[in-house]
Amino acid sequence: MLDAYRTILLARALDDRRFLLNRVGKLAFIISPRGHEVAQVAAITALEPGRDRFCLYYRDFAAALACGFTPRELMLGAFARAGDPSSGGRQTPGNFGSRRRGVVIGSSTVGPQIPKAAGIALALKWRGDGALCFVSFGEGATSQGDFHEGLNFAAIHRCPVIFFCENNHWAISVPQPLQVAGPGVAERAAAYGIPGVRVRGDDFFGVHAAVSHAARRARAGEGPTLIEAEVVRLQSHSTDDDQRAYREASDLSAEATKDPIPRLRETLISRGWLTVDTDREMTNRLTVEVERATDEAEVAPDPDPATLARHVYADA
Amino acid sequence: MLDAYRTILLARALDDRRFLLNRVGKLAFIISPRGHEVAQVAAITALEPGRDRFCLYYRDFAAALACGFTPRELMLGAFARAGDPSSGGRQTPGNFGSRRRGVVIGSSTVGPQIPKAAGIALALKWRGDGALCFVSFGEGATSQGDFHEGLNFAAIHRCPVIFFCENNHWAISVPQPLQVAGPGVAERAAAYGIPGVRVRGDDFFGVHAAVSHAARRARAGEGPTLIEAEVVRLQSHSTDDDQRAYREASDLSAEATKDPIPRLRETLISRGWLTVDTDREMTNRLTVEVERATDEAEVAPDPDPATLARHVYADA
Amino acid sequence: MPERTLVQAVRDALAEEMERDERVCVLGEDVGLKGGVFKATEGLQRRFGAQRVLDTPLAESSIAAVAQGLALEGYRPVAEMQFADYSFPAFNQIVNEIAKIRYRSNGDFSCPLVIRAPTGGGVRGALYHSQSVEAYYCHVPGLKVLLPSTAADAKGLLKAAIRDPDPVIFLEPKKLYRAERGEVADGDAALRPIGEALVVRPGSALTVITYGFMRAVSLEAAGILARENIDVEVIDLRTLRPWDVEACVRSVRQTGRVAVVYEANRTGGFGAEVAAELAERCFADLDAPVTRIASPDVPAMPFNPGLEDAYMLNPEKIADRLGALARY
Amino acid sequence: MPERTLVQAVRDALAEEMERDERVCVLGEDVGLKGGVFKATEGLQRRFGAQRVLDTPLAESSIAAVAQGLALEGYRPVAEMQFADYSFPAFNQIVNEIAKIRYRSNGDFSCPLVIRAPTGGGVRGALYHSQSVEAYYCHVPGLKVLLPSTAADAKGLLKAAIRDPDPVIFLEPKKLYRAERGEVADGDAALRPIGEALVVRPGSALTVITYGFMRAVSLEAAGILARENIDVEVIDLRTLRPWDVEACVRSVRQTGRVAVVYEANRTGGFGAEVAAELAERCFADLDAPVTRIASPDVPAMPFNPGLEDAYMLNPEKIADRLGALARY
Ligand SMILES: Cc1ncc(C[n+]2csc(CCOP(=O)(O)OP(=O)(O)O)c2C)c(N)n1
Ligand SMILES: Cc1ncc(C[n+]2csc(CCOP(=O)(O)OP(=O)(O)O)c2C)c(N)n1
Ligand SMILES: [Mg+2]
Ligand SMILES: [Mg+2]
Repeated sequence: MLDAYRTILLARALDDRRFLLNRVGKLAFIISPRGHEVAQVAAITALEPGRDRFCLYYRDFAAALACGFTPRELMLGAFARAGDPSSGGRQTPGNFGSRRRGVVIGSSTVGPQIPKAAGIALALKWRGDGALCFVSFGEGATSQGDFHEGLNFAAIHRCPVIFFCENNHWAISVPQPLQVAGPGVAERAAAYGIPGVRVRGDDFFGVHAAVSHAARRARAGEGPTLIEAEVVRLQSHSTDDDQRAYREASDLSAEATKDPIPRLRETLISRGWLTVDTDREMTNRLTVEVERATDEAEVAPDPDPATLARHVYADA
Repeated sequence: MLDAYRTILLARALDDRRFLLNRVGKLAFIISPRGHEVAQVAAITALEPGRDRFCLYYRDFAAALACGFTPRELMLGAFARAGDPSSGGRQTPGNFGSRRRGVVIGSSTVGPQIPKAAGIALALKWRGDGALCFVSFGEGATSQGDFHEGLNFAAIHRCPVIFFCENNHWAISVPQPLQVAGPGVAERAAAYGIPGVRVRGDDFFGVHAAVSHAARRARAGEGPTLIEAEVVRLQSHSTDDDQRAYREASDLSAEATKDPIPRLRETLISRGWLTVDTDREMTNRLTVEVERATDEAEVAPDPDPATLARHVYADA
Repeated sequence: MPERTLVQAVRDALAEEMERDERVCVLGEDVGLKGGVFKATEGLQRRFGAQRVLDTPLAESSIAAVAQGLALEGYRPVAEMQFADYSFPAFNQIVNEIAKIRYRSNGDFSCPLVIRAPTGGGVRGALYHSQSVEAYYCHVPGLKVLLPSTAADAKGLLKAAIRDPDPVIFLEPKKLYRAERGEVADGDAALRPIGEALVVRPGSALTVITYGFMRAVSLEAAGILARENIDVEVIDLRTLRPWDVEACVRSVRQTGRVAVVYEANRTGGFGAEVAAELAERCFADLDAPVTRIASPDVPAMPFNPGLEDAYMLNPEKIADRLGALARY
Repeated sequence: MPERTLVQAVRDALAEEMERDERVCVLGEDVGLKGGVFKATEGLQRRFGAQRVLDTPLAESSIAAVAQGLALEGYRPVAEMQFADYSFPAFNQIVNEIAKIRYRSNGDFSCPLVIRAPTGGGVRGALYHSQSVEAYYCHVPGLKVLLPSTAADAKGLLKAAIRDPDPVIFLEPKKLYRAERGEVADGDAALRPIGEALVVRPGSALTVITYGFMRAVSLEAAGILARENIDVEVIDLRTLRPWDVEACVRSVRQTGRVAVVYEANRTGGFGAEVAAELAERCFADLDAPVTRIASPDVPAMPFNPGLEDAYMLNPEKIADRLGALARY
């Protein structure tokens, strides 16, 4: 459990550092997981990195850490260095990929990973070794036809896949009422005859339980589950966006108080799993780790321009 | 009511004639409404041709008659003559279109008319004169992403549209269990917070009532309704298909007994709205009408090849 | 006349046309209060309301389909695809439905709408915010494809596109949104005809035919060659479908040398059409091979600046090739 | 060697590869008991079971996406799009996802799969069962595009495509499914290399470069010209991306005259790429303009036979143009 908490703090610390680097002009572009971290790490820690497959989306910075990406690797991605394990600096940071870790590289395109995950899960079902595919996306992605096609296919073939929607109620500037018709995302599961669950994204144990249950079903051959984790987007959509342009100041300040990390910290302390001191220690150690990761990434080499045309096709 | 019954008989008579013409090599390609006629005509007669919009699909031969297409016009389409009001012989028969009748021309592509109908209905809502848009499709079309995108959009904006699914349980050779995950098409409405209704497609009054109710809601600004009419496909998918290749003989012979027209005839007679004699008279008059329509279409001129490049863009 | 950036000119065109014709409306992702990710629709929702400036769900196929439905009912929708790279989910609606409805209905129906999309690279947008997609749409009978590269052309052609009776794909070089500025007329005086290329730099040694961001880059290349007394004529197509063959032929007849410069991937790019047509039409006048100068056949712009630079054409790369052509 | 029609050869290739490699599977609409609308997969489900020959829902985007997922997990899926016209709902999956995954992952992932689709017209399929779509896919780095026109090439190239490490768009001229027949080898002897064009008729007066259904039509046209003692060389590209530039250059260097004959709409068709490249590469050898002979810029084949004939190229139309080229 403390490992998970540590991962969450690490994600936050790295994100804070990214914003500092962005402000001094060292990082071009950031999509922040701020507000999603608890839900992301709770979900991944309920699964088996190494065994399962993960189709993450661009906001899954904390999920990537939970899948095994190191701070250094994520910083290499942030700086678009040659050592970026996802794409060698070719994609914008946030498109996480690592074959050996079972993290299937995404594109910046919203939606296509959903039916793709159904196909991956079909293969896992055929192989029959109990592995599953986890695919995450925002509520905006549920509007794409690919969301429907993916759930329909996975439900028909009882594919071992977990559809994990991180609903922060905003798709850049578009609020849920203009995005998702009907009561919510979880309710869409019934249309396909699969279970749909809505959980509070700031409730680590609730998310962990929901994903664990979905995983048991998937591994037992009972098919897909749709999980909607309600989270908050504590930052603008990305560093290219300023949400004050389209959100009420009151709404923003109200949401600012909903940071899930303090809540988790209190729970852990109240349950006696964490003390204020161990927490401080942890934070300090993380700061050092973040320092090192940043320093290493900053001086790491850029990709060789001569490699531009490589990997369009298999090497001859 | 007898008008509707007459339209149904007319559709059947014309279809029978098309098959005769096909067998003697005079018609290249037919998609038969056989088994769908009662549901189609019941739906259209609950609406207001001339006022409403209709996005029909290729199997809506009887619906087209109910929308005001004449037997002669449909035969001109079957023969791909210049006088075909839908496309002047450019499209395969079944893509019905007539601007003045509010019948929006379809393409052979399965699905795209669904979100298109949402857009048409949005315009009708803006205009605010109480007109609505009716869009029909098979259950196979519900698998397309466009189905989802269309329902989501229409539900968000409470567009006055009726989504009418003619579920004959087969998409060419693919049966419903491999096509539609979950309990059925009607249940998908709940995902969007709109009403979903399943009706027996051989129950004229049931379909008529369901569509009338949906129309009242639409005109009252209460938004879209999804209706699933369960019908039988008494013919192969098209004259290019032979369903004996993929359906059990027993299943086919069982379904052959489910022709909705005799059932409707008995109801009308039992209710005293029709006598055996008037029925026979009607049939005889229709045979003459079909004769005339066929003869006229057969000798009608083909489109002038010189018009090939016309209407790619607006005439200069 | 007021000075405007290209993106301001786009916004002005939308505002003027919405003012002029109440059938004109705008729809797309984030076009409302946010005003679009490039601010092309900024302020329009406050001015014209949330109906005429509609924030759609994140679903491009339905954006195109809804725009088509509105057009069929007599509205004049301008749909925005947030990036040209994201027009592909709408490809079926655009190519099979929108482009063909007039033809398949034998003229009974028409679909006057505009689909706007920021196109091209050089903004560190990486693979999915940098693609040049014009070739896909230029192959589609029934569509018109515009790709302006100045503020005045952007405004004039967008206004013309909105008034056009047929569907128009309107591609905006995002690299120029703020970089490109110039004087732009108001109202109908700003209108530009669809289908007319423009000689943006007269010259006698060779002809460069280009469009979009490559116009500015080609002009710089021409400047470099001018120092070697190689006098380059530069033509900006502005409209890609239907493109102005005659204007190009006229120029090539005089210079006898032509290079087609485009930012898209070389193979199968729209420049291939231009090169093929001119090679056929100007055969007798050519003193050197029709030359294509384009981006490599790599999926799209990588994010890393060094890789992005290696991918992009620049004045030096173009000048080298043009010099060789002039000396051929 | 057994005589097979083109569609039988496709079926044989699938069966042999499924026999040889259990990772190979087939998915698509109606590919199961029905065996596909053209019978290309007939009997395969009975033979290999409903898992390896999977009837999918009517949703092309998910067909492409599921195939990609299977490929990422080590399977070798062959997905069928029932008609090439209906590959457009899958355009985003094909162009943004499948084609780019190797590049964007810097080689960490790859996506070996085949997407088969019947293409082209002349079968009274009308607007939505007749389109020639190759140009859209030939512009996409990361894809390979094959378009065979004989039974032997169909089998040999499909087997090669299934074994290829990269995604392949495999277009089958439906007009030739039954019309085209010939001797076809069994097993690996049938394999054909991707990327090699073939001189199917040697000649000295001029070179015709073509592919698909137009191969047969061009050969007939060549026959007509032979009577006028005009000796036409005909090259069948067979692979469009990567296409065999060298073989074409070699021929044009000898004949000095070249026509590119393709069934797709003229503007922006793949033939433009071929014409542009050869005009550039063979400039010094050309005695006449590189000529394109293609279908008109009309959305697609109308249903009415008279209109369809007016649309389609035929031996006479082609012979006329070739005669003029020879006399240039
Ligand atoms: C197909 C496509 N259309 C548009 C975009 C631009 N875009 C990137 S993120 C985004 C909003 C996504 O919102 P949501 O799915 O709710 O995820 P969140 O960012 O809120 O976590 C949009 C519109 C895109 N990347 N892909
Ligand atoms: C996008 C697309 N994919 C495939 C097809 C080929 N096709 C035509 S009809 C059909 C089956 C449609 O079944 P359904 O929607 O249930 O309607 P029905 O024919 O049963 O009335 C298919 C696969 C098509 N026309 N369009
Ligand atoms: Mg969101
Ligand atoms: Mg059906």
